[in-house]
Amino acid sequence: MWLGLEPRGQRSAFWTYGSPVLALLLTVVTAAIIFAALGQDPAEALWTFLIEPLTSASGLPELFVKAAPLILIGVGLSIGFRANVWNIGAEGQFTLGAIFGGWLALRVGEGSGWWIFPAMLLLSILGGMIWAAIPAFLKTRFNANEILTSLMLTYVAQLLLLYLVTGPWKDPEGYGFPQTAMFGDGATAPILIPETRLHLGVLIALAAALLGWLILSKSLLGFQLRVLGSAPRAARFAGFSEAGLIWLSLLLGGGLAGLAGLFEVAGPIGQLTPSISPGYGFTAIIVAFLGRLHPLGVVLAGLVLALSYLGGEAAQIDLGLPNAVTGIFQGILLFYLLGCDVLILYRLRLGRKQPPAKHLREASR
Amino acid sequence: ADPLKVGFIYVGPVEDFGWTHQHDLARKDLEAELGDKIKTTYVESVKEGADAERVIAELANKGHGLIYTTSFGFMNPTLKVAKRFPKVKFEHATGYKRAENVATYNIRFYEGRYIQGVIAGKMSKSGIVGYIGSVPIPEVIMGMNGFILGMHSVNPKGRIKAVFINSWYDPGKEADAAKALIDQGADLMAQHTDSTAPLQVAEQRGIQGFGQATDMIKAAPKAQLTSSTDHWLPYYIERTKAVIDGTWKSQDTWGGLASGMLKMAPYTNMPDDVAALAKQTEADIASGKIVIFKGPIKDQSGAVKVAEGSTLDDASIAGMNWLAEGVEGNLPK
Amino acid sequence: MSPEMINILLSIMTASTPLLLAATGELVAEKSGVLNLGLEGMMLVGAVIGFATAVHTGSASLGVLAAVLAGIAMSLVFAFLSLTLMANQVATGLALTIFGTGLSALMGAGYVGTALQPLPKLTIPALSDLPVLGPLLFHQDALIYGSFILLIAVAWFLYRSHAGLVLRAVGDSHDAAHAIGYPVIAIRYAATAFGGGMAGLAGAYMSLAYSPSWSENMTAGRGWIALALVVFATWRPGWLLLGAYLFGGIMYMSLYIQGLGVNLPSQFISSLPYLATIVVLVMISRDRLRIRLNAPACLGRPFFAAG
Amino acid sequence: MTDSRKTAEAAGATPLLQLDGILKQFPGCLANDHVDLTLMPGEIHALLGENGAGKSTLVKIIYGVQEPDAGQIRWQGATVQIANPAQARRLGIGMVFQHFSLFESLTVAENIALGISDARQRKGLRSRIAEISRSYGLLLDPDRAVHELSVGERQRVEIVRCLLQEPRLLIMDEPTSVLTPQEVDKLFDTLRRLAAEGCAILYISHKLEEIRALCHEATIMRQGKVVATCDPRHETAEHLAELMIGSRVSAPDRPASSQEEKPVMLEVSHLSLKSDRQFGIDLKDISFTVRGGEILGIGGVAGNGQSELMAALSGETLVNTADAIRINDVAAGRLGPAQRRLLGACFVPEERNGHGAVSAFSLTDNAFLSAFRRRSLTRLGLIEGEKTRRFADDIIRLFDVRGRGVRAEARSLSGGNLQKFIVGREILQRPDLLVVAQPTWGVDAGAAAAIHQALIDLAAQGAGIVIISQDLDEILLLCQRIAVINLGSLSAPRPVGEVTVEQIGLLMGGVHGAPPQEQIKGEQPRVART
Ligand SMILES: Nc1ncnc2c1ncn2[C@@H]1O[C@H](COP(=O)(O)OP(=O)(O)OP(=O)(O)O)[C@@H](O)[C@H]1O
Ligand SMILES: Nc1ncnc2c1ncn2[C@@H]1O[C@H](COP(=O)(O)OP(=O)(O)OP(=O)(O)O)[C@@H](O)[C@H]1O
Ligand SMILES: [Mg+2]
Ligand SMILES: [Mg+2]
Repeated sequence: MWLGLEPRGQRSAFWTYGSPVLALLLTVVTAAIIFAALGQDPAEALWTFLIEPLTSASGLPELFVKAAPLILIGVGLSIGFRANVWNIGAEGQFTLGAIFGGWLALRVGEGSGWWIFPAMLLLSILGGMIWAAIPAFLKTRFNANEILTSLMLTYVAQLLLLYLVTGPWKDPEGYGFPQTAMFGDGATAPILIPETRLHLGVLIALAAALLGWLILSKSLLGFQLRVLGSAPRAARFAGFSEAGLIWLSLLLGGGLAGLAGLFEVAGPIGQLTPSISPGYGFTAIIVAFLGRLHPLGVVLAGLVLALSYLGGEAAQIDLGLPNAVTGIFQGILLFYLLGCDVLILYRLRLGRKQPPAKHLREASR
Repeated sequence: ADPLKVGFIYVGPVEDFGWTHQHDLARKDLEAELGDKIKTTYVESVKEGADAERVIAELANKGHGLIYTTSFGFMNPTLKVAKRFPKVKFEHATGYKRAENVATYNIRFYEGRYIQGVIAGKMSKSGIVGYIGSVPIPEVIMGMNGFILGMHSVNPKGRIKAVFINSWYDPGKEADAAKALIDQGADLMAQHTDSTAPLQVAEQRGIQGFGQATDMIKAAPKAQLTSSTDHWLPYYIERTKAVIDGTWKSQDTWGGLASGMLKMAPYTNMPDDVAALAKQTEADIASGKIVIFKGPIKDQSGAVKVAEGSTLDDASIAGMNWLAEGVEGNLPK
Repeated sequence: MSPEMINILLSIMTASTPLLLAATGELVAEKSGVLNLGLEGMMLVGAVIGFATAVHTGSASLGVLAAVLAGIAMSLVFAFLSLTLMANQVATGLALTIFGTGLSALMGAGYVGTALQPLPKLTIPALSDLPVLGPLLFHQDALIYGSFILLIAVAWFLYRSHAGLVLRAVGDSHDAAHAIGYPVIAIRYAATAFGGGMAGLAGAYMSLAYSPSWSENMTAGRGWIALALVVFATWRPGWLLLGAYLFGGIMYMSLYIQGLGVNLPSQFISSLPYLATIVVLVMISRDRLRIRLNAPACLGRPFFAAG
Repeated sequence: MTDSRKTAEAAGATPLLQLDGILKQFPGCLANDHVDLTLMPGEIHALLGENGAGKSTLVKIIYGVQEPDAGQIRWQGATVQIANPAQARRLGIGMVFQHFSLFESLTVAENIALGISDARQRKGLRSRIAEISRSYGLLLDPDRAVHELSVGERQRVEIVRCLLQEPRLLIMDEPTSVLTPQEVDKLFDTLRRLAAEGCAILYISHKLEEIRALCHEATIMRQGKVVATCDPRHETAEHLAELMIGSRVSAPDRPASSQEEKPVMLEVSHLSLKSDRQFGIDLKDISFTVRGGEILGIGGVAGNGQSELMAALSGETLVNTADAIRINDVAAGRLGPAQRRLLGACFVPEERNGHGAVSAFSLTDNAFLSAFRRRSLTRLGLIEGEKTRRFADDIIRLFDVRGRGVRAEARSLSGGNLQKFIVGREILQRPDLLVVAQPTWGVDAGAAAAIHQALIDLAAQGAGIVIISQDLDEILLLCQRIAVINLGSLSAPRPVGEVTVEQIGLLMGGVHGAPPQEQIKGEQPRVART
């Protein structure tokens, strides 16, 4: 046995925070090795991948624009995951949020009114919630596994969006192309810093993380969710409603994903098209775990992941590296994180297990 | 002078062996052609959506003077970035919105479809062609209509069974769709999706079919009759040179067989008379002798869409949202 | 039976086989208490490695072998993290899928568009020429036969052999199994590796037989459907066969009815397999008792051997 | 030294098993501290000690489940390394675990097959199971799934599994805590017969009277060390207890049973409930009342509906008729646990980790878990951190919970300390009604005494208490009245003074206890020995 583990009996405070740092370091080292294997200078490649994207004027705002949907969805998911509710259909809920909010934007067209955008926000939350309510209903009522139902619904949502933009919602002036008209000014997310794409959704994502942290760590509700996740029987004993918490987790996750969807279509995209998400709903799962299911951690994780995308593009432009490097980077980071987490509850013991030492045996006489 | 930096944004991986692959081939040839006058860069697998704008802007930021954005979904992002970088020239493939510094270009794929239809009309015994469509959009629809018009020109009873798989690239689904169509009596296979799966199924089942975007003869040496192939190079050379010369102007280019942007792969696996007819059709389209969307054309319901004696203008073709008589399939309403 | 019917059945068999292969492997892993959600990732890596090997060696059999080994290698990564380091199995499985998708895309970049001859059909002289039964039963590629043989072998192993009994025992109570001296972790490693090998095989089926080519993400969600199948079958091999053919049938028929010209938007018909998965899942899951009776009690739970 | 051992050693017989300086270190605790032990063939040897003394650890080392850090094991005079249970079984060691090592979804025959490493021995297993169970009167149906069996039957499976291996040493870790008195008698018969056939038995129990009745020799452990060996037949139970604990244990002050009628705190009438658990027991027409100041004991063998009853009382499962359960004169059958707490009821479930407490949470969080309503530890939906910490601290102080303070995670506490914490948490909520399941299960004498005293004090302050326990001694010690639950039916509660242990035993045995002797036909074949 070359690797021994010894239970600590208690969470290690140091490794609770140390493990993601270690995971990140190991990932960087591994990435350097991969870069070298691909024939690049590791130092230069790492610089291009991790630092260079931030150096341009629009770098930081773009980082936040990319991270915002990941954070919004990730916060919702991490709250659910804490309660052992495995919603992996956020991508579909994101799509429904965009569809619901987009509906109003298309209805009002160029019309204006202060209420339009807030109403779109509410509608998008509703849309995401409705899509998440299906797995919630199927789980609480029929015991159907939410991992599979929510995932299947993602495919359905994408087809629904495709139907709408190629059919009834197609832009009448768009030469039959699969997209809706551009949203009017009244239905577009406000920009925070002129000349950038930094939109209101970024602020709301950060606020959601803060609120999520407050809920999870300070509120009765968050306590209930954590108990349900750690010990479902204890939750029942304490009188917490399991079905209610499952509903809540899914609705919360769905609502935030829906909101994220709206901010994409009413923000950077400005219309409904068949491809409104580069897989945010799935990437947010990594973000949630990378952020240790802690809403504030999710913010950091969202930024790290966003950086990996920007870095991947920079690596293509400057170094001609293939795009798949990004996915591998993310997978490895998650592996290391999951692996390093063992240190929180266990101590590492290296080397072969010693047979009882002679002097100990002597002493036992 | 410094070489002109030319950027390419691709929607798929460069090795998709379809759409993106053809663009990237042209990019490489362009670099070879113009030598040290230019330097090219590309970003692959850029998702249509919020990412596109960032990547296009990033290329503009990094000093690219000419940027080709090669997917329809990049249209609005291209225009947005173009507004912020008035000095940079943008070329957007398949779109319809232009600006001072944004030009558009596309290929008349339907011309090739018409030739395929003519061949199908001669070769199909059952008179039923299986047609695998990706997404029900004008580009795919005009291809189907072009195909059936060509087919009817030699076999008025010919039919197309159309299936939309709602994806541009899903070999498993494409294979299943091909099988389903063959099981329903189709004895020729046409496709507007990018994988070789339908042709491979055709080869296995002992029928024939047409390739898409590239010459797929290697995947189906016995099955492929021909393939409409995309050739972006002539256009890229012309437009890149124009930027270097300072003569670049925004315009819309829709090139077909005549311009050399669309070419037919060799006519194989067919009797000589069919091949000759195909060649003749090809020449007639290029010379303008054959006008494809010329009335009378009826849609599925029998309503006249193009009256006797009139022809469709480019705008109507570009926005085509009806299926012609003889096409069995459904469009979302 | 008309020739059309036979062709339809043949097409359904092809569509069902990757599902059956992957689900058979996952069944064994889950019976030992390991929930590996990384099927999709393992299938993809299997598909690309199998394809590349077949291209370079010119031998489909070597391709299949390489795919199985690749699946095993991927599953061992999962096993190390979730069994040795006790990481959350759900998260690790998801990570495996993400990683496998990226890795296969990177490795496969050079092979997109390369074409390969499909796996040869095994024809059995005389028998293959029988009407109806001949083409259905005796004129298929080797992996279709293989999927049946493997399923029967797995059923026999689980319910007739002592080793299978031990594997089920480990899934039922790892603590008890440990107490009477069975190496829980080693057994789970083996079961996970088998699941990985089968996923690799399913991937090879996709890239060598189903549509002999490689393209990014070519399994297109089949790994997830295979996972759903195991729940659908409530962990019983016979039902797994039924489920795989049911789902393969739905996937194929959703395209078939479009060809018939049914007056429904294609997107609605395309969503049928997913909706059917949900409906079937609901019908099965309602019977909590049967799920609990057949589900391995320790499914997804980490095990630490003290002492 | 005992007579048998004297003769054996005088006869120069080699001991069957000799432990020499066994040492086992766990993080933070020395479980076995140079333990020596000698076992002769045919000897029934007791291993005594309070919770955590290291008994289970020691026998797991003998059975190869755990590896000693130091020390030597000699088997029939030869030094051996017992690397795993399979090897132990090859030597002829069989073990019945404290927590059964059975597989619920598998059949009896499959379970037994799993305990036999040698493929040849698995041949003709069914007939051998039948033979063994006939000859020892341990009736079993090899085709039934284990989850359908009663606890007594499950133990039979474990014992038959051992006997099939023809053991020379049988280890039993607390085998009787789950058996009816009649089943205990039956088990002792079997053990005595085995001993007579030359099999040595290492027997762990907390029940001193049993040990005095059964064992020839006793080794007493405290904090990992052997502190004494003696012949238990010649010692009083009080002395054995003193050896175990190191000091005298005083029985709690018995509650004064007052004659005046206090208000009814809990009234259960005609409570029937279909179990929603897989192999649960349905509750059948259960009725009883508990008045303030009274402690009612509900005895019975585990698995007869205790957990279902507990769940019905706590509100974790709701009953159909609201009136079937009245708490403080309010119909509560349809109310959940939270509302029942507000009516004045508190609960201590049997399982500590994962039910009564969340093992990964700190004691502060665990204090909050069930007490936040009655102690109003929230404001505007937020947790009042400081107030909760003070409450947790109170519990720790008043109930002598030893650990690393309020920030310690529940899993880091020993079982007894966590139990004290949970009981304390519920008692400090000043309930009018407390329902406790297994208040001292697996808890050592010192902690048990403290918990008992706390319960009696609570009753004295006017609360009604229901204790659901398998430990008859505990019920007899604390309760004024006792009822017995069997297969989901509850006997009428009777004053403790008016029933004999035999009567209670009969009630507990009920239908599915030990099978009647008459069914076992034929002469009793000897177990062949090599
Ligand atoms: N992935 C996880 N799964 C389960 N529990 C976790 C996980 N990550 C953290 N925890 C634990 O859950 C408990 C509550 O976490 P919470 O985030 O509220 O507190 P925290 O990490 O101390 O942060 P803060 O006090 O700043 O809010 C802590 O013990 C934390 O360590
Ligand atoms: N795997 C383990 N890791 C860490 N500590 C352990 C482990 N197993 C036992 N211990 C500790 O070792 C000590 C001895 O435990 P053991 O189970 O042998 O006691 P015991 O005498 O059998 O008690 P009981 O009467 O409660 O069964 C206890 O303090 C226990 O907490
Ligand atoms: Mg906190
Ligand atoms: Mg013990």
